[in-house]
Amino acid sequence: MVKVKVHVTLKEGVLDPQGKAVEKALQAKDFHGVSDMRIGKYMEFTLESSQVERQVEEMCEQLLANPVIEDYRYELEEVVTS
Amino acid sequence: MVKVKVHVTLKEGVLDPQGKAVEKALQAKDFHGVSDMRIGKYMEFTLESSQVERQVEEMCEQLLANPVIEDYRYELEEVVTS
Amino acid sequence: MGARPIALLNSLRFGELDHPRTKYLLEEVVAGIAGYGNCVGVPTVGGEIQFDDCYKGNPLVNAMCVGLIKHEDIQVGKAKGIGNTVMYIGSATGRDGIHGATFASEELTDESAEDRPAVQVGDPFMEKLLIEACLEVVKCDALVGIQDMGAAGLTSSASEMASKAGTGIELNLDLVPQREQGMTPYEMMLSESQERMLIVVEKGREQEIKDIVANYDLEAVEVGEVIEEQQFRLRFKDEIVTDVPVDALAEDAPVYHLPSAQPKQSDQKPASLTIDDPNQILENLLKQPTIASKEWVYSQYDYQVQTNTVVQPGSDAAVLRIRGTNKAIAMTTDCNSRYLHLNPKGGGQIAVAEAARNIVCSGAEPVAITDCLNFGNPDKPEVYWMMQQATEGMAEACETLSTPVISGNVSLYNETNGTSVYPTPVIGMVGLIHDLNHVTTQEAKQVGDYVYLIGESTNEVSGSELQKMLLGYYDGEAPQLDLEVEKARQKEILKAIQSGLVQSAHDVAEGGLTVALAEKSHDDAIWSSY
Amino acid sequence: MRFAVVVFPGSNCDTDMFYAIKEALGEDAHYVSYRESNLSNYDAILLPGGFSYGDYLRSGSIASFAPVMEAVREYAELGKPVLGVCNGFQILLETGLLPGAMKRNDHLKFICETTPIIVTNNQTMFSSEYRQDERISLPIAHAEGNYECDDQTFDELKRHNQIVFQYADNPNGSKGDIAGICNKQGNVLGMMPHPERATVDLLGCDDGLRLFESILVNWREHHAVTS
Ligand SMILES: Nc1ncnc2c1ncn2[C@@H]1O[C@H](COP(=O)(O)OP(=O)(O)O)[C@@H](O)[C@H]1O
Repeated sequence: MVKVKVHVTLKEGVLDPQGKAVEKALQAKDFHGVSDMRIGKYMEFTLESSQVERQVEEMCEQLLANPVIEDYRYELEEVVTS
Repeated sequence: MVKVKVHVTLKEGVLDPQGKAVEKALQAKDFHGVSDMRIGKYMEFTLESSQVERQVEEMCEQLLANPVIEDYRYELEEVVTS
Repeated sequence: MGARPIALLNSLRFGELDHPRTKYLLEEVVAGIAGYGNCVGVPTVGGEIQFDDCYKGNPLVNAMCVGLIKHEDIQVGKAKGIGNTVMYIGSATGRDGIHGATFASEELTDESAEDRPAVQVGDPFMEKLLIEACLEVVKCDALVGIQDMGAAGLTSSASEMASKAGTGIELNLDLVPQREQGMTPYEMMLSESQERMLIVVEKGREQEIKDIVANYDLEAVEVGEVIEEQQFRLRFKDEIVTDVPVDALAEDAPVYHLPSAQPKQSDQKPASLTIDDPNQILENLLKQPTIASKEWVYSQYDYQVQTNTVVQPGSDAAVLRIRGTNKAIAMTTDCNSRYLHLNPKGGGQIAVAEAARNIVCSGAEPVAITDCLNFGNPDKPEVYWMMQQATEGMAEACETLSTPVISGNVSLYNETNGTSVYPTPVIGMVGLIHDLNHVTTQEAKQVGDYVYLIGESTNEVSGSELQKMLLGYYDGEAPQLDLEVEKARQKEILKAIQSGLVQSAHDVAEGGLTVALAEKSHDDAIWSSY
Repeated sequence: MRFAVVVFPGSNCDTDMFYAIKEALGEDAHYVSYRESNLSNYDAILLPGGFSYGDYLRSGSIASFAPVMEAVREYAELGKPVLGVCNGFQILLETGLLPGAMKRNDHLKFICETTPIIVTNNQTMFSSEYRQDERISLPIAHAEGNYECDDQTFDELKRHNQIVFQYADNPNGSKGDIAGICNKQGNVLGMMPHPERATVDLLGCDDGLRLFESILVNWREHHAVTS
């Protein structure tokens, strides 16, 4: 069993309205010096599979990310069951 | 200047309808063995500040995360400007 | 009940908008209402917002839902028929919202910010499935009773259903769907997890219900049965953990008679208002958040879904057609708590009368009201007195205007650090439009039409937006209301509308006549012709 | 003419679509479950608005997995009309039947209003009853209507006349003011505005009715030729 951590982010060049809005909100709250804010998704799950990497990639490509505007990357961590 | 990476996740025990729906969808699509799916947010930005850690924590507590239902954690990376 | 929800309204009270925290709260509350209401596919067609300092630490969010049902389909939440099966539908139970009901009934202090109970995260998608599934379940005659799990969760819903039927109920808590591990019976019974329903089904016909809800990707789970002894009995891991008389949890709840005392009146004469530049005053009045257009709010609500919305938000009352008939229903929420602050009884009457004026102006006959009584801490004799006065005033108005109070809600202890909100009994009223041709809006229709002001104008400015703007507080006597005159006038106006004489109608409320005229005439050509 | 209104878990404009066909257009409408795999009985497929699967993850993403979408894909390949409105448009994008993707509105808020729309291409089976460049009014109600695609895709959309509707007053930041696009063959249309909410005058606007009439007129013509 592995713990999978997936980051889904907007492709570079794709405008991120949410990131921009949060940046502005921070400024309005007197937090200065913030730039290039980008907001993406972070998913965590456990996976029981014989072909972990292939399955995670397929899951990302078919559902977890939208390849038209998003990139993904993932990390795997062995889960030690005691 | 530092690059800040923030992960905002739902607290344990707080319902994550989105995670549940995605888990179900994966099953329906014949991706098996997925459990405990939790979906959170991932934010990246650069910060120019004399008190990076304090500022990031305040930003998280006041805006980036909702402390009633969410936890946050962050990493900092020095940006080498060439 | 078995009714399809056809409209939502909400009544909001916030502190002054110049405070950044208030802005944030308003934005988030509106986004929350929009996020949920839009997703479940019920149009949010109306509501109102008032801003006053007293709500700063304790904003009010009241929601009203209007449903449509055929008389013969009405369901009641009763656990009838000994041996019948109790089933559970919807989200699994988690530790969320435990003590939510008690929390909602506590005074807030700065310290209590820390120990808010685990809040519920709403799952509007689940709610939408649950609505559709339940609307199909209620058509199945295997169903005996149905009730939502609201405040105090399983405890309230189960005991109320049994109490209403004169039966008892036994639940096996091991069977209750659970989201978290190791939940105790106490936690399960008090959890306020959202999107859950409890139903009673004829013994032996459970499968029919399971099949219906499975169609909506939901499960119906057997969790107990109706028993003859009027006991509320809970089993957990082969042990009986609770066995109390049902009525002790419902009907036999103690009735409180609290001490009541009229607050001291100030004997200072109200300050008089001086107006030097009426143009400027009007401009400033129109800019007050309580008076300005609320489009920023309602454009975030899907007010058109279900395609019945004939009059959209922005007029006095929203109007929805009833498909397949030539009729429509009008609905509105209203409560000017400033008048209640000055005079709880008179203000209570005015709240009902104003709601009725809104309904009448839209071409409808007022039919019934629901209410939400938002007050401070009733253990304080002054607050209790205000509740008594306000409800008395409302009751008188309802009797005179023939609008029964058919449901409602109560929210008490709305105090922060000792400051109470104004008495705010929000009225939700519905009215019937007998013919679609009678639908009337507030906007003037064409240049050249006559404008009539109906009623007497006196020098009553206490509790007005003008007083607040110029003085920063309210004092003096709330406006006088003669219920009999009110009733007669409303009847006459409705008659005029029904006979086709009226192009548009609007009631004079916050901001008085000038604001009412301004609101009638968004069209510049019409405005300049006044 | 037989219209199918596909119902996903969480659809909420399905009944509106149904009544638009049945009452305003006066044709035959049927609800079809997302579990359905055979659509051969229908002359047009309508994917209604709403929040399929709560719009979790991305709007339309989970619905694009539903069994019925395989059938919709095959149906579309036959050249028959498929219309996706609002969430239906988002599902068509996620399925890849139309190019591009939808982002959150640039102001991040849900927006419900009636807005002016330009008929950019009246040469499709969905828009032939409008005049070219006609300005009409249609209701919108969405939080994610900010259409996005890369420049190459955008050029292609323009080159093949695939932009059918544009906003006259862009309410959400959509690229090229895009309110609705079709595929190259012209038989799959996705649009954010809700024509089904604008089919009777009583509700304030009936400019959407001609869209359904276009489908009907073109179907009849096609049918007259083939039968
Ligand atoms: N202020 C009120 N005016 C009229 N009816 C009320 C009022 N408060 C509660 N009720 C009625 O009492 C019943 C129980 O209300 P409540 O305890 O708020 O139930 P729930 O929490 O299950 O909605 C309901 O029928 C409700 O309509």
